[in-house]
Amino acid sequence: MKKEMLAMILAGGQGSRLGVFTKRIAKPAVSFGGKYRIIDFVLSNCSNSGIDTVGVLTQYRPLILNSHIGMGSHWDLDRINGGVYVLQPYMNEKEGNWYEGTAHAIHQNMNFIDSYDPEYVLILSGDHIYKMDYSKMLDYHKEKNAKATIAVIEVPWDEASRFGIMNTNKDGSIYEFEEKPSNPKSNLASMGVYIFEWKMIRDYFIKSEKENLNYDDFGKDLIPTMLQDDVGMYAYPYKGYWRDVGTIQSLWDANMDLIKYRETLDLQDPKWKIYTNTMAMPPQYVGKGAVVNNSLVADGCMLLGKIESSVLSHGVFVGENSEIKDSVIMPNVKIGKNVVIEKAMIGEGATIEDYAIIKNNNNEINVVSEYEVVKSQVALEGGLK
Amino acid sequence: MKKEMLAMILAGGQGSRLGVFTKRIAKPAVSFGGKYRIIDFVLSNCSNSGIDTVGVLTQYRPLILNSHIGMGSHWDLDRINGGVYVLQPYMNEKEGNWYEGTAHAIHQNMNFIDSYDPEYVLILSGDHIYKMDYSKMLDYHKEKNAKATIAVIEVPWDEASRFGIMNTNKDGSIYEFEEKPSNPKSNLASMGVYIFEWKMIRDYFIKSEKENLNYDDFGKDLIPTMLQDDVGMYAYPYKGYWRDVGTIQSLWDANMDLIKYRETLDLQDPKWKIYTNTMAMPPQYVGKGAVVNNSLVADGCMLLGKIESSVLSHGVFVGENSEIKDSVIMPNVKIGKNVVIEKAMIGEGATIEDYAIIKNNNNEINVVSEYEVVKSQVALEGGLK
Amino acid sequence: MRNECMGLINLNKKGDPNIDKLNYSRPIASTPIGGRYRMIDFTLSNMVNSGITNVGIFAKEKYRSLTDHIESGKDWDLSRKKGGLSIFSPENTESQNMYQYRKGDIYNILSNIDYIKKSEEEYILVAPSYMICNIDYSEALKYHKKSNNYITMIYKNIENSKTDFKGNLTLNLNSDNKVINVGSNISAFEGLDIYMETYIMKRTDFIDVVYKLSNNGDYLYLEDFIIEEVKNNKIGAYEYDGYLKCVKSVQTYFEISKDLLNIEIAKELLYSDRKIRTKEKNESPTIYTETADVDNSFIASGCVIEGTVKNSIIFRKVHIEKGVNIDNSVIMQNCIIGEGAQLQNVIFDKNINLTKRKELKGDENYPIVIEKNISI
Amino acid sequence: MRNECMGLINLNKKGDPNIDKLNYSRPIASTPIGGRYRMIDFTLSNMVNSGITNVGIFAKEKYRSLTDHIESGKDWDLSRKKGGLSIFSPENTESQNMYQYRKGDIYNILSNIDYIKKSEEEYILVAPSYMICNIDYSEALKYHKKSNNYITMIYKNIENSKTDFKGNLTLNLNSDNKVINVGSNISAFEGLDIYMETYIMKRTDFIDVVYKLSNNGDYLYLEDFIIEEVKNNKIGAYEYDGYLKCVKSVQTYFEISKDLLNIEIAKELLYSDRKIRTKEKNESPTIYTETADVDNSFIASGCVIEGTVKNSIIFRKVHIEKGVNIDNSVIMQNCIIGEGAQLQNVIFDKNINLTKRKELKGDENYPIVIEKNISI
Repeated sequence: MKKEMLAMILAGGQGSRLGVFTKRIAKPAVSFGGKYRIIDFVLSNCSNSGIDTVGVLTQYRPLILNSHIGMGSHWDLDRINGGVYVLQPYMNEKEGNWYEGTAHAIHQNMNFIDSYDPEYVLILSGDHIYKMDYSKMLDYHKEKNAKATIAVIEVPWDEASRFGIMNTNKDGSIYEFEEKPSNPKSNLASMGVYIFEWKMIRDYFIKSEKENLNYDDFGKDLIPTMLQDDVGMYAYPYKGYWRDVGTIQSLWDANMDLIKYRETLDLQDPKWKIYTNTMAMPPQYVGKGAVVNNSLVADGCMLLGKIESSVLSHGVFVGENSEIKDSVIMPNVKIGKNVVIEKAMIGEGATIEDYAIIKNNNNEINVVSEYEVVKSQVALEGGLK
Repeated sequence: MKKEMLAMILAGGQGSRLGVFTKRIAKPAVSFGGKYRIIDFVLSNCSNSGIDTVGVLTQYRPLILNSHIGMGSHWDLDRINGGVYVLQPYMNEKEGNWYEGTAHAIHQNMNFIDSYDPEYVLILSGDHIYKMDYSKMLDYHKEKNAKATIAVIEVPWDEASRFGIMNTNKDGSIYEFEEKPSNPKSNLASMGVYIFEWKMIRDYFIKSEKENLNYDDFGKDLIPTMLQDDVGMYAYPYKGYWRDVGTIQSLWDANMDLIKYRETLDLQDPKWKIYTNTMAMPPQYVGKGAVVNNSLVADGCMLLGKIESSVLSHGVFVGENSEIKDSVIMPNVKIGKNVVIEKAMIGEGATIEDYAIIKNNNNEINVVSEYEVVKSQVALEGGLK
Repeated sequence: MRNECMGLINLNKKGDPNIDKLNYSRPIASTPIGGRYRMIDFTLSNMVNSGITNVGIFAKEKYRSLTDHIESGKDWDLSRKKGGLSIFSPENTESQNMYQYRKGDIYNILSNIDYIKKSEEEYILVAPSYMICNIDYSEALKYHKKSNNYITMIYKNIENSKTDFKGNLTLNLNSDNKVINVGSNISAFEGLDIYMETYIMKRTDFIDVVYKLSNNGDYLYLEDFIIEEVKNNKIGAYEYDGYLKCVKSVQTYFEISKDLLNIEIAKELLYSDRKIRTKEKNESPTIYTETADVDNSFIASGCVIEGTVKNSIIFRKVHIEKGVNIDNSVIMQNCIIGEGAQLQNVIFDKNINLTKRKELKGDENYPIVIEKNISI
Repeated sequence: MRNECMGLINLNKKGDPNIDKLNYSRPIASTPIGGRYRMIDFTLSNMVNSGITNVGIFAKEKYRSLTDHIESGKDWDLSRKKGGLSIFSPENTESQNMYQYRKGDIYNILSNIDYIKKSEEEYILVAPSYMICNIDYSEALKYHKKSNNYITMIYKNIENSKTDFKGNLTLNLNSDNKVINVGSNISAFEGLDIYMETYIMKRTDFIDVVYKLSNNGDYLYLEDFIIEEVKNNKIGAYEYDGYLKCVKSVQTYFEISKDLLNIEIAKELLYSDRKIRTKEKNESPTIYTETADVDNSFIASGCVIEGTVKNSIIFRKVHIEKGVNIDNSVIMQNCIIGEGAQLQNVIFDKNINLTKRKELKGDENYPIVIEKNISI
């Protein structure tokens, strides 16, 4: 069944910079924004862009990611021809190969891609928060007659040296790619969103295999090689909200952004819905004497305390006289009475007992692991664990 | 979500004895009986027995198995709590482990099983053809107060030395297990269907891990150990049709069995349906001058030749004046005009050109690979490739 | 492991209850309740949570909202190859013209009796949509099997029956918990045993009854038959002792909405392990802005709360603008409450657009009901 | 990539066609055809195969068989969050009482106009269920967009129009393929352009027309409006040149059943890459025993064939016992044809149990139709 373009989402990494939150689950499956998991954003983008065939590449603790995605029906991706597939490493007649890098993971799934005989392949990261219409990027790719198109976003000049920077000609073609340049020539950072002509990239994989070139990574190996080969690579300028949530700090920041009503990412826009595998939960109950301000609260919460500038995920209980501020509370966390939580991220299913205090004085983010139990009166000082 | 019993289907092997039919796909995904894949029988047994949570363990070329099973809706296994999950090897924080054996595969998925907190675990093979109500076996297991129950079937005495034989006391308890004994004491062969108390087997896994015991295989390691430990192991006698289809010969035999109308395995019994992921195909067309006898024919066939004692899978085309006898034609095979096929198995999507002859004189099974093209007038002599 | 009881939700009962404007265009079964549910979600979820996987809904009319709500039954895990969920209505049947002159649930069931005949479960449990509770029917089934009753009727003993459950059927029981007679609650006595209009019997007996009654024409409604059958001493009763509300008027609807704000009742009904399931809508979490002031209220997802909400139930995707004061009210899905509005003791149906600075005030016992899809 | 056209299947047309006993309890749209399909599968699959992912079916009555057949639309890949499949009927609507005195498709559409209004596609394609063909509507849509027609009507030029398509509407076209007038095929001329009762227009124009017509009361049926509108010279036509059959009588039903046995027609209609999808039933493959003798026939799955079948169409799960002779017939789902029976020129509806050694013979042009669920 021929497809014009299919999407491959790189969701493989453990995401060790997310520390305690990725002990049990892969980074793209980490809870976000009250009721979502990080990968919901790219999956919803695919669905909203009219892409109906998606491969999700993963090899690290895939159980939760697998059951979250299911057949993709929540993203309208359960389709007779196409749909969403979680692609893990497998054995062939000779051997089994773990994914050695972003490009290697795609390479290992050549058969899957070939079975749809696509013109184009869209490569995405599973851990970015943004809304983007990939069909418009494809239009641009076709208009430029490009072989490769990389989405770029303008970052502040003083931060540019933290990104992969694309240096472009006037027509948008890329003449140079610099990874974290100390003296950036441009402020166009790669978003890790690529459209390739499938035939071209397929030839690179076959060459890599034959000649043992180990084109395992897009950023380090393949893109520099393509630039050298002058295949025709263009930068597609994207404007809008975009965040990489690969660290504790950036995950907290992006959660806090959502609180700002309609200023950053509008989760309520009916034209670009963010879909997820919804849990069946009762409505949220705000109790007598409770206070909730400046916050995002999901279904199934029972709030008897004071909540300020926080994100509360589904199934959270907050006891009387507890105060929560500037924090991200992940699903099904139970918080007792008279608890104080400030600038913290509390992992799924954790229990915070009565009178516990989670705060510190050096403005770092306090972290509590999934299913951790924080005892009464025990203050976690010192921030990041 | 607590479950009384969940099923784990071992579908891992390449099944190298099935030769050309498992180049692209795992053994349990091989086409069978006109419209099924081998694994449909155990999956349907689970569904018909009221089991709603099933893990399918695989690591060899899982793509077709994965897309065949999907969310399990075809087997009524797409459930809010439970359902069917394909479980491939994955990486944890330290390393990735391929499955080293039947027990090791279960061991690697302890987290999955624990999440349902079951009393019992049912272990099944993905490559057996039979109909069995596992809920009755569980009743027996409970009645006997067993820790482990193994389903056994009486085999002819002269074939007993080809099987794993259970020697039992009068009360059904097993006192000895002999793998392919030269002088069998009983003709009760293990069907590879086990019910274990989960807590017990879990303890064995933990012990194996701690003490480096490598309990990797049920037949070789775990069952002998349990017998030695005298845990309470019983044989559950099963009567009825049962076939292991692990070789070319047995796969052909089992297909031929289906032709015998209601004598072996009744595929039309509404009380024990065999479900599959049905392909949307038109009805079969039997053309002018065509002859079809003693055969099983699936949807989407267009038959203009002569068919005798054969199984024709969906989407097969047979041209005029062609003669097919004693053969299994897998899905979407195109057979031209004036072809002769006798005692053959033709793999999915193969093309047999006009005037080709596939037969031999030594009564062996002729085999044509998936997607192979057999040229005109070329006779494949010599049977098994 | 395999199932022994099927469920039948009867929406075609005698004396159709009615919640005023809320039931102009929908049956009571699909009336929104509790912030994100429809009435029928309770009976439906109770059945599923009790292990019933084959449920037939016998509807009457205006059931478009019902089919929209339930779809394939997937959200209740009832989208199945075997059993699952089926909706029948007098109009939507193959033999629609055959019994057109006969009203009553018996003929509706008769028209679709094949469905019940081809089911394989041994027992059938029949329940209405407006008895709101979180009950484990499997306990009642166990009791029924042990008791050898022909029919087991489920009831609850009500302490304040002078004020609650007015007009409901009551059971007159002997010391064996056999039903001696059925009466009505005329608000004269306390402590009555209120019949929950829910009963269990053998599936084959049920089919026999439907055949016999439709052939004889003695009764048009099943309940009438049971009430008479009581005399034959084969009917027993099972006592339920959890929270129960019979919602069939504006007053009872308003009462249960207040009951839900009692955290103990909410925990029993909605936060139990026996989850009440409903159609999933995938709304975003609710946003509380700086000016939000919410107290003792249920708020569904997808809302934006900028104003003050007390003692109220707010459904999905409601926008409560700045300066709004809402007290003791129920605001259904998709309403927009404009800046500065003052609302007390009101029930707003779906899609109401209240412009700025409006004031509406009902009485605690007679709330104002506003019908859906209007602008004020 | 995203879709620009929605589909509307209109089952509420003027002059309801009728296939005798086959339509006693089902609309023509859900009449079984071709061994495993229902009539509507063709239009529905054509829409899906043309990239349409938002389809509304506007039904009339007796549509239980239709909802059973279509369920969530999953088998046509139309079970979607956005768009997908919706079934509307005059009875099954929230505002059922509002237009009850008005017959005609316009009021049925008006009652559910919100569905069309909230759709986002630019165009709407309207088609009936009984024009059987395998057509790529996207080509017609391309033509419509290029031509700037207000409405584009789809037609086919019929060589033998004296004998085929009797009574169908014909288009009178000018050299630009604009429609000058609409007439009827009175079987007097060959080579007429037969209107396929399928047209494309802008969705917003369609809504305007529905509003205007229901307000003015000029017409009750959309088709009447279009026929009049032709005079304004804004309507063009698109020519389809594949196989077409208008199935609306026993004769045409029997004719298409014979047509399907023409391998070229079967390949075009059923074995094309543009697959005709239907509800999947998961039957086993069909068993042909030693005594089976089948020639020039379509056989669905789940059958057991022990007898002789020639020039016939056999649906799913039919058992043809030994010594049976079937010629030139259509046998629908679940029939049992007892030993030694002789059948010629018959159409058997579902679930007929024919006991041993019966003989039934119709004429080639007037086949005998036997209604479903009976024993002979």
